[in-house]
Amino acid sequence: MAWSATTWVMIFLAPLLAFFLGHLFLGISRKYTARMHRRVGPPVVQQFIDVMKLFGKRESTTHSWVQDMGALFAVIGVVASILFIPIGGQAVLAFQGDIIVLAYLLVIAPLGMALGTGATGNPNSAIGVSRGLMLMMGYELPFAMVIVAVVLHYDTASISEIVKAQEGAFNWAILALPLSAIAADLALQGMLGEKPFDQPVAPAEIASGPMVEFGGKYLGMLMIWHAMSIVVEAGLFVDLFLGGGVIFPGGSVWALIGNILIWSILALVMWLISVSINNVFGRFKMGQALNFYWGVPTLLALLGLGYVVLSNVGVF
Amino acid sequence: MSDDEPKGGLLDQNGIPITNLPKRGFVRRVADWASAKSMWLLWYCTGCGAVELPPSFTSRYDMERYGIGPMATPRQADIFLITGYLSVKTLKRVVRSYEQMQDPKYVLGHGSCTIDGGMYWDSYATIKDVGLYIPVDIYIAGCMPRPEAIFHAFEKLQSMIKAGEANGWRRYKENYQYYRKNQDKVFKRGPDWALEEPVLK
Amino acid sequence: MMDDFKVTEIIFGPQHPGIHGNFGTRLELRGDLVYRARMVPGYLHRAFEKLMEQRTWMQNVAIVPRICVPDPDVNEMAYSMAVENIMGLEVPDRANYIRTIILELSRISAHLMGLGGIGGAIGLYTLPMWTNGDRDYILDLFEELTGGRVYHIFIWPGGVRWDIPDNWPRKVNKVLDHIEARLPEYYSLFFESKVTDARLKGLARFDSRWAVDHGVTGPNLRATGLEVDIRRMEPYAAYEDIDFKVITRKEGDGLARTLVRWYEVRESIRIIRQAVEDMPSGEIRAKTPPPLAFMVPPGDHFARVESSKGEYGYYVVSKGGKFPYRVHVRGPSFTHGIDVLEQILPGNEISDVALITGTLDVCPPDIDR
Amino acid sequence: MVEDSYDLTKRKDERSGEYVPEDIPAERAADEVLKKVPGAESRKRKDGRVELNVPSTSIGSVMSEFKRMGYDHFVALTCIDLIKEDMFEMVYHLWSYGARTHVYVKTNIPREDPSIESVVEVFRTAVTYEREIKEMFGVDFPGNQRLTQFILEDWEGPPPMRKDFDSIRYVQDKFDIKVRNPKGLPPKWTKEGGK
Repeated sequence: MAWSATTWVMIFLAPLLAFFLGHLFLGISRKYTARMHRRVGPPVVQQFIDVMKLFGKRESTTHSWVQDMGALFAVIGVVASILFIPIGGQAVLAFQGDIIVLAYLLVIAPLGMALGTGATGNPNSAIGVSRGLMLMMGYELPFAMVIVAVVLHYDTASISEIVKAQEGAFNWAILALPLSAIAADLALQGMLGEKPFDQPVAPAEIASGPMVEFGGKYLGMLMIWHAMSIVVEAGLFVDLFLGGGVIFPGGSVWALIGNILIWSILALVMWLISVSINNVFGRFKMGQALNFYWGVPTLLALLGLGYVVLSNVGVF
Repeated sequence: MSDDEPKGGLLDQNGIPITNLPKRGFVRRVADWASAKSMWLLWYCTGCGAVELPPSFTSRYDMERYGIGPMATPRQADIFLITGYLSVKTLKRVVRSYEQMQDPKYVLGHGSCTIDGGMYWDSYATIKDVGLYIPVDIYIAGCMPRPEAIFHAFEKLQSMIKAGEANGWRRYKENYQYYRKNQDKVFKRGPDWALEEPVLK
Repeated sequence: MMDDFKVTEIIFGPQHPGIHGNFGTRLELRGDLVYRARMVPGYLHRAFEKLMEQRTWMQNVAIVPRICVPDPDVNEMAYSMAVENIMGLEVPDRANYIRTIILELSRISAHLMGLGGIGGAIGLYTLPMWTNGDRDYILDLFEELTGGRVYHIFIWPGGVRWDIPDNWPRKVNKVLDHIEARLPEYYSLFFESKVTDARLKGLARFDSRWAVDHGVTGPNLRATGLEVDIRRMEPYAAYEDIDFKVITRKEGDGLARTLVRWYEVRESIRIIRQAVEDMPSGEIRAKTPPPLAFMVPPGDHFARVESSKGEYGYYVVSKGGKFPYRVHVRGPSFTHGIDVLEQILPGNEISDVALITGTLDVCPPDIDR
Repeated sequence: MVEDSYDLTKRKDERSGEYVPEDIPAERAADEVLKKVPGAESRKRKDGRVELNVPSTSIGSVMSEFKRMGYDHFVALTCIDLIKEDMFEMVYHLWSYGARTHVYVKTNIPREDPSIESVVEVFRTAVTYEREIKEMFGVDFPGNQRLTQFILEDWEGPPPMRKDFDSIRYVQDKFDIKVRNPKGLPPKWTKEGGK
């Protein structure tokens, strides 16, 4: 199938945009956190400098090729998942069922990275990896229900069509499915790995968990993965519930650029909300995090799903 | 001066030659600029000077303005702060952490105890000069240097990195036998120390 | 059930973000639970007691505060009290009041750092940023009075080295007002959050019987409900004529210990205000022989001071002459950091190891000296 | 020395009950101990505290007597190297929360292969103090299971806190640092500390 011009542009634009936006978001959130700490904080471009320094390192020790694969998996996983996210209403690949594929792809990056850390043989990273997988079990449950609810509500399994269905001023999905939106936001806190759910990389307990043995280039790759996963996950929430940032109708290039801008701003707002929560809360223990996730968020997601099913059947 | 004494050239206070890097290309110059602007400390409070680190990290002095922040493990860190005296037991862990750090790595010696043993000159448990065991790029004077002195050292280190003069890691690799001989006199290396001979890449 | 897990051994080593200071632990884990813990101190050993035997009485005043870094004035005070007792010196009242102010300021700064450490252990980095940022104003006060931010070398046998500058009390009150205004914010940020309750409530709980048997002292003992405070049991400096409340809690768990420290900061502010207000005038040093010919008659004495971490004792033995014959430093973390931790850690998760050490406020140089 | 293991199940429940310190003043406590321990004598000190000199063999019974009377805070255990009298003086510091008084219990042991019965059974706190003195002075405490290596690592020299261990000479040959002002502290003084 021939790809249209915009698709060709978006293939290269989407990953670069995710890379740029991810590090910009991190820079802004570090400045924002510093202000909450009543201090000056690093320059906004600090995250770019960090990655440049990591790739400028002369020596990057690796324990085995599996560790290299782990770092590569992380970056590939997140780049693959960015292709399915409609940015400003325009996704690279859009077909029926791409939301299911995306849910899979979101899991590939952490699993690949877990494979890599397993090869390092450091007990701290082993504990970090097991915590990461447990936490994923925690937030995947409500998140999966939320996806099912949105799919049933708009009875389409393609994110681009969900975004199109939300056009117009007042029919964002967050107004139609408030319960699912709240459950999704709570799950987002775990997906982004922000406190109170950053057990996998808890420095004070397991010396930054999986990243213990990653140095130089490999740590650079993991930081790229972390930055781009922020854009992916925040962007996914914006697409599902905040109308995908599509404000300017029409297919002109200026409309696309405007929509991309709105989409980025909405993603930044979602990221800063989760960073604000991060700054004022400590960290749960692993058991407490799972108890929390299988409690309120799962209940909310169930209620949201129930509402959607009943409204389809015609009760509401 | 037996054969494995350090080779000629400009010597630092312990007779270790200070070698400048060969001509640096554009990429290496940019990498040095980036590593100067984003220096990551190893989170290891080795001595009493470490009580001046919390004030330097936190709101009043805020080290993060320079892009400097603590990192959890030697793999991720660039700078090693030897904050104050080093007991023999700590020196063993310091050398092991230092060898795990990735090049280019820099060492800052806090306080007079790292220069000549300071107030514990006659203590059987502390070493008297860090420069004998690991190469030190900058010594900071003071019996626990204040945060302002620490920041002055960071700025000096940044300018040295940009100019390509901060190459203690290079001296360590070129004169490894000299350092190793001093270390073996003070502590015994465990059998599980994987690193035999670091190679200069 | 516990035996079928694989036993992994983790060296929660000296190089670890969770460890305050330089202190190692060998943990044997079953899954995530600590099965056995072995403390490995000794990384900060400088052999103070040996060095003090080779230095004159006055030289020791300079080396003594280097023992415990977060709370240095306690060492100077305990050492001076022991020497004064052997020599039979009578410290003038004004010196006692100045000493009380310094000790309480040092307690506030140590507690603020301790609270920040506990916040850092559960990942709430906003708390250490705030507390250490405010602690710096106290270090400014010390710098103006004594010339040094951390090591003051200001209290010495006989009294204090010089009188306080005129506008210093006004600055003390200004800093105290600032900290008193900040304390409710720490409370709402840290103690009122559900995560802190979840992490600290019931953490490493022990009762007062067990605590006394294992030599627990200071805020950790008061958190178990026992109202014991050296400033009240064996008053020194000017604590007799300053009224203050001994803070105690009932539960004896991590939350109780942290709360006791938070209330003690407020109590110390009250103490300092009273001390600054009714500070008598007069001499600031008893009549002592010149420093170079400082001879102490034979004798021995155990002097104890209530430090922010617990009971801080100095046992000084003098055979007459220019050098002390033996000085034994009884640091509070000597019992908290080794035997108490080794008994408490088994059964907790690895994520609690750093937190328990933080709530007990273990200060490694007390152990190694 | 076999390492004692910690049984997880036992630790949880065996401590309960409120702690009520009785208040027996130091003099009466000392007199009661004198009656029970032959060869002990007590002395009222200048600073108002009581000091007991007891034979080293009866240290266990003295400690349990004091604990029975409410002196249950084991403050510290100090070892003083009296090199001229060729003896180690062990000073046990006890404190009673009830009577709010401090008691010194002193005893002497010979300097050659010194050994004294461990008081860990009575005061659990003493385990770390004895461990440190074993490493720093070389005094053996039979009955204490935890006398493993404590602070020093790879230490071949004699116990360093003994008076006859000259740390300045040790520093000169191990760290090959010429002591910059040897005249500062003549070795004669550093050997025995203050005379």
